[in-house]
Amino acid sequence: MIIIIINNNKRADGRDFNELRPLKIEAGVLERADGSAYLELGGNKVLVAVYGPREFYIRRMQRPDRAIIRCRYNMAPFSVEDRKRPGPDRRSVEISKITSEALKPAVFLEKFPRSTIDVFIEILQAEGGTRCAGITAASVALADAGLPMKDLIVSCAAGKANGQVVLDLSEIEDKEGEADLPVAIMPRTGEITLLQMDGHLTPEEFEKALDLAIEGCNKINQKQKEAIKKRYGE
Amino acid sequence: MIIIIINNNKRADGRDFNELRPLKIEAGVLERADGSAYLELGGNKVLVAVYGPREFYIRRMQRPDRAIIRCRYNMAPFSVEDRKRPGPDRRSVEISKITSEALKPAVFLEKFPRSTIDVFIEILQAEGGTRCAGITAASVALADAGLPMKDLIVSCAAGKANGQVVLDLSEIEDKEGEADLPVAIMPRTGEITLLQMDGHLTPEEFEKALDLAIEGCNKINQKQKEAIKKRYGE
Amino acid sequence: MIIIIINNNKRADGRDFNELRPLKIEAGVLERADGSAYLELGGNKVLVAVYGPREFYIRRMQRPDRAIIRCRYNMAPFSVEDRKRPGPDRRSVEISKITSEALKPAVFLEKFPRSTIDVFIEILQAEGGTRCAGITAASVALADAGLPMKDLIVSCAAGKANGQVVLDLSEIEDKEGEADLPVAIMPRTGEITLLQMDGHLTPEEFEKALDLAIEGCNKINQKQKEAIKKRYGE
Amino acid sequence: MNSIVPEITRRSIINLINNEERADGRSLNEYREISLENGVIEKSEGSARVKIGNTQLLIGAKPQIAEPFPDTPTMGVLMTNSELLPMASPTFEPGPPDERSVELARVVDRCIRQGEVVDLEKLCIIEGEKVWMIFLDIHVLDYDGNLMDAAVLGCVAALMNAKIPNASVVDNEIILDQEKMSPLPINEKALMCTFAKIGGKFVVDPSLLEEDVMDTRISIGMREDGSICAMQKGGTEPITKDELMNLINIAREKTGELLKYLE
Amino acid sequence: MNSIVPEITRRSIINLINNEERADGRSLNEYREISLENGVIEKSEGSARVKIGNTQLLIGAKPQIAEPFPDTPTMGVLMTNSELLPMASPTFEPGPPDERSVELARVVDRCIRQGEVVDLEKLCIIEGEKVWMIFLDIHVLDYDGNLMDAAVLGCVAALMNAKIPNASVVDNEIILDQEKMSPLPINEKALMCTFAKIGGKFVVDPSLLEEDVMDTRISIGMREDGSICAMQKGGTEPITKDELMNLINIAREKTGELLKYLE
Amino acid sequence: MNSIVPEITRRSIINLINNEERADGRSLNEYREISLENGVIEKSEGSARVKIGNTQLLIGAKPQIAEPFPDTPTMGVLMTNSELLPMASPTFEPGPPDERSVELARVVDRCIRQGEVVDLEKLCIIEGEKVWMIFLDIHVLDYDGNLMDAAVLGCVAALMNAKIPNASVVDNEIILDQEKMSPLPINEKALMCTFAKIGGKFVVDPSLLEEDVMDTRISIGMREDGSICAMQKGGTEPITKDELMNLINIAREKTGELLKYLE
Repeated sequence: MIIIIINNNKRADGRDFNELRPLKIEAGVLERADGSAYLELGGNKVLVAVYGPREFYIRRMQRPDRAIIRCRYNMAPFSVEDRKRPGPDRRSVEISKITSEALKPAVFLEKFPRSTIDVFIEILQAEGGTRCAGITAASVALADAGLPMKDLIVSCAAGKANGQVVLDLSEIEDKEGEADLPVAIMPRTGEITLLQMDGHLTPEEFEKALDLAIEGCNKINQKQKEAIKKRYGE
Repeated sequence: MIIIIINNNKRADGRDFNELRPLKIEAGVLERADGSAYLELGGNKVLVAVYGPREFYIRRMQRPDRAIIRCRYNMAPFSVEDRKRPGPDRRSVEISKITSEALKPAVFLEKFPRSTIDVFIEILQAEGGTRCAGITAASVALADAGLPMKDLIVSCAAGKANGQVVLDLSEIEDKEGEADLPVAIMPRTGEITLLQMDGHLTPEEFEKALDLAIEGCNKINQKQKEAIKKRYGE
Repeated sequence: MIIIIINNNKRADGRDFNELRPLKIEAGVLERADGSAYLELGGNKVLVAVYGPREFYIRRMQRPDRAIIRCRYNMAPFSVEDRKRPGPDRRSVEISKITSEALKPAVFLEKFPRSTIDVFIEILQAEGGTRCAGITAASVALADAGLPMKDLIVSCAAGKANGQVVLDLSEIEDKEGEADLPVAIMPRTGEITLLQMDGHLTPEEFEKALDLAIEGCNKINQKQKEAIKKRYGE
Repeated sequence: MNSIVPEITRRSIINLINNEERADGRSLNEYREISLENGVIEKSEGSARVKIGNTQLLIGAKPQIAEPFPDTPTMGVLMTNSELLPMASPTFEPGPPDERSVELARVVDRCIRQGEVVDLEKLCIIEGEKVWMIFLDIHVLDYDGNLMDAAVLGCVAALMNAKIPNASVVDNEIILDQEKMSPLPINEKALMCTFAKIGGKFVVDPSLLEEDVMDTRISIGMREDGSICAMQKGGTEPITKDELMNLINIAREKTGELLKYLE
Repeated sequence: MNSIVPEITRRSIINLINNEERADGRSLNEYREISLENGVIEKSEGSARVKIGNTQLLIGAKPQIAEPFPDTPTMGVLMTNSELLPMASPTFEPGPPDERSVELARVVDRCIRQGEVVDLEKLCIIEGEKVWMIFLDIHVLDYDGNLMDAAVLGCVAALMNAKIPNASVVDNEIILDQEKMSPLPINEKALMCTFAKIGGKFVVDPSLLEEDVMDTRISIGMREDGSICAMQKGGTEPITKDELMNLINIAREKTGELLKYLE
Repeated sequence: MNSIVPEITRRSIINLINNEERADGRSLNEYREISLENGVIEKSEGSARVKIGNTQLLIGAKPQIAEPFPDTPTMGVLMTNSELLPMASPTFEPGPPDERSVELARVVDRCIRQGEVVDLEKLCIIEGEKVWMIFLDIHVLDYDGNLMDAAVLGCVAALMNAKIPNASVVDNEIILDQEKMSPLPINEKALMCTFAKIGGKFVVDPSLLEEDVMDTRISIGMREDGSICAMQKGGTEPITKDELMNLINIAREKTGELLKYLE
């Protein structure tokens, strides 16, 4: 009987329902970019470069009173089991859009009128949860670029798998699970800057998952701060 | 013997050789567009929106002494038996070109230097004769947009099917017939602004078909005027 | 025994190891272009048009102190055994790039700041060695356009086939041979402006092939000069 | 992207909403007038025209025989595509789908797929080889805000009125009987309710003018039983958890209202 | 698009034509010098080089084995493609075919298809499965007006000199015998005659300068017997029925002249 | 393309090199620090990360079953692709590969193919029908010059550490045994050495700053035995034969040094 209970609570990879996969964040890993970060979360390997603020030569899209943030989320052809054809697809176009919206509230964009801040997110290896990993790393890269920021956006997913609400879905939980809820927050205020849901949850399960995701975000935020501290000293 | 004669003169859908399919035209059917029109001709359902005159931001293509007319003829993916892939193909590129040339003589373009008038023709359902239907509806939409016009361009096809010269080919007559002759005219002068021919006709048959098409245009022109009257009152 | 020696030295098409295929060059063959040339080398048929110096409307790519040379190498769909799909592929993009680099040293670009010189190379029939044929003809077309030139760039390949270092590989020698070495030179100084190698050569074989290619270039250069003389008289 | 609204208009919209009023006279949680016509395109196996206020969409549902995805060999396939036609707004341009169009199609697709509207298992013809693929084409004709809710409503309606020919397999060949048309196997109904946050308050079913001044957008997809099947935040301002949980309650009520149009 | 011609040049061209004269000395109904060379590209199964005045085109006809269209299972396929090479004119740009290029290819295709130049039924190899597909590639090398007539003439010539290998079917496999080459099954000849309306009068075979100032363009495709197989109006000014019927008579005579180049 | 370097920087780089010195303290024939890590992407059957100075590339080698080319029915296929990611340099832009990216991929491909690094004959599964196709994807992460040498080194390393499943053929069906993974059949090693000509002298392994001011570039691909398998000149200034023969000697020595990283 005891064994069954353990089976119910522990997950296929042995994690507790509220346990993150192993996480590693490093700031300032590239030379050419103005800011950069590298992140590993379980088998996910994500590299982010930030360029800017720089001049935006498409005049029609300049904003006279602030900078714009453009994100490009891209999966390397070798990042997944079956080689991915290079170039954007509909999934990466959507993720690029919501990533840029999730990051905007954190940066004092009004300090850089008419400019652009370009965020390039490369998924070098994908194992479930790459969009959250990309946002978390992008935020560190923005800080590494020396941009004035209100807070470090941090992102994490919760979801439902095998009937249980769990944190930070693995690749298999993502594929075979009942629901996925990627969230990004500004940790200082707890406000939500990214929210998507895909699956099937009752409102109660939804609230539980949301709380779990926010808890996960807060844990990851510690690692973000450490990475920045390590790069720039105390 | 009488039956045979009837068979020769009536068509598969029961129409006389010089009979149009049921026709309905309505002006002013969209909110955002500057002008619009909806047309049904048999099973054809066509919606047209006009925007402009508006500024043309591709400076290289502006005309210093007049407006240009740009047309985009587009078939909805669900408009035909087998789903059509979205986006322009060679057929729609050609139709867009000749449609814009057919409409130009009717508008006082010299009143709007450096601007563009954009005509968007959506084929919601196609049943033979969509290019003519599009031109007829576009002309009503141009009038609905309040553009100063010399005349209402009107378009209709004639052709040859089952050895007989007939008006307004149905889908099956278009596909299996011997010739198709889409024509557009300026009804006040009878001058021709669109002319294409695809098939096989002697010069005598051609003349007969041309006369029939012009006769059809004149009938349709009445419906165009009614639609505009209905929209704006007497 | 004598037969064997002949077999070793003569090639499948009967040429000596240092013998070019029949060559014909004509300058000034097109009306619209500012300069043009037609070249046949064996079964290769190449037409080149030059436009310019003309204004370069992409301001971002203008050079304030000189003209740029843009080349477009293109194979006609009917130029090869199996029809080639129209439009650029990776091979033609690379050849266009190195062709433009090979031609640049010959033209006094600094005389035409902010302009572009466009070189369009059409391969009407391909039989091995089209990139060299294109450069040789392009140079004549540049001269025909009246552009001030330091020298006539001339191009020729050598290579290794059937174990032998030979000049001007035929289509079959190119496909089945051991190495291909396309070279372009400025004949007055003997300096090399194009150099590629694809295959397998010892440094000694490489030197032998390079000498042979340069010898071939010098022969072809005579024909270039004759073509220009014929066009403009002495 | 969206037009830039003069500051004075912006202010006036926000002031109204702060007084629980809206420019078109609606209350904060009120939809505009909705109309839904089914089967408007006879050549399309399923179709619907939806209007929410002046927003107008036409949706076609077309089946096609195709191969299943390798990881779901016994399931039919749903393909959702959207075109923001240049006819519908001066800000839409011809060309391949931009990010707004892609987001619309993908969110609608998730809502319908996760809402389990169609029983995809019943669309298998030969396991691992041939299944029905249903194309949902969202044709945006007139754009006055809130495309998401209109698109989901229209897509579900088009699926509900679609008829596919009977497919039988004889000697591994598929025979389609155009005489025997059956409705698609409909499982559930799912609908979407979208909110805009403007000046600190949320309004349901934002008009274009409201979208132009909104700080953030939340779309919530729900099944008939009030369970959640999709959610998407848009816009560049954050929201709080309390706000979100409150919106879920309102969405439950509102999707209940929308359901009536499907009867 | 076309270059903008100075008003003074425009005036002078119109004045000449009003006096029944043309800038290059031709009469109104006179073609420029025409030359046609066959088989100029040995690697192409059929080919032709056409010059009308300074306009120069190269056409290749290449057969390929392909599937027939589902609605014509016993007919071969004709595919006509054109490239307005940037080499041919300072106004042509590299890139995918623009509307002028698409119109040229489609009008030529209709003229040859409806002229029944090739007996497509004879290009069937296995009914419903394999047929010959003939690619006609129109390569525009030098552009001095009237591409339509030159393209149709060159395409018909390339089809007439094309040779395809004998295809036999053994055990449902196609065997091509490159030793036994046969000409394409040529049925009819079709040609096109193009007019430009300038200052109220029509001229045949417009040069580029004339095209630049013309109000409208009419191209008429005819078979040997004077029946009409294609027609296309271009340009932005209208024409009358009487003008048109008159042009058909002239086209009959002119296509008769063009026919001689095909002998 | 490359950034435009201020004249004063240009002068100073040239002056240094004229004195046999370089901005980063290297001698003319000295590579920057090189690091090579194998198997860094577990999901990719082969992978390597290369750094030459601050230039950083990630290469993945992924096998896939495909059809052979018709003219080489018993040979596997190598496909080399490169992406100059906008992450790697402010001068790289998103979008389809530009001419620099195409040249990189094609030169690397030729060097590896002609260097006979992989025994492609051993990658045949069913003659004329199925072979292994190996995709080499060059992902440029950080660009500080000399992509060619880094890419060839990384590609050879990724091929050397790649493992493919055992493929057997039963009843004309291919069975892949993911339990039995074997290394690729490696035949030879090939490496590339690149020189930049600056102010009349040649330097090996140019940095980005050196590339920005160089007149010409020569890349030489060599096998272990010092035979040449690829060569590519870039840049717009000519070189002489004597210079070239001298560079071949230096390349022999330098590729010998690079070889050690593959052990």
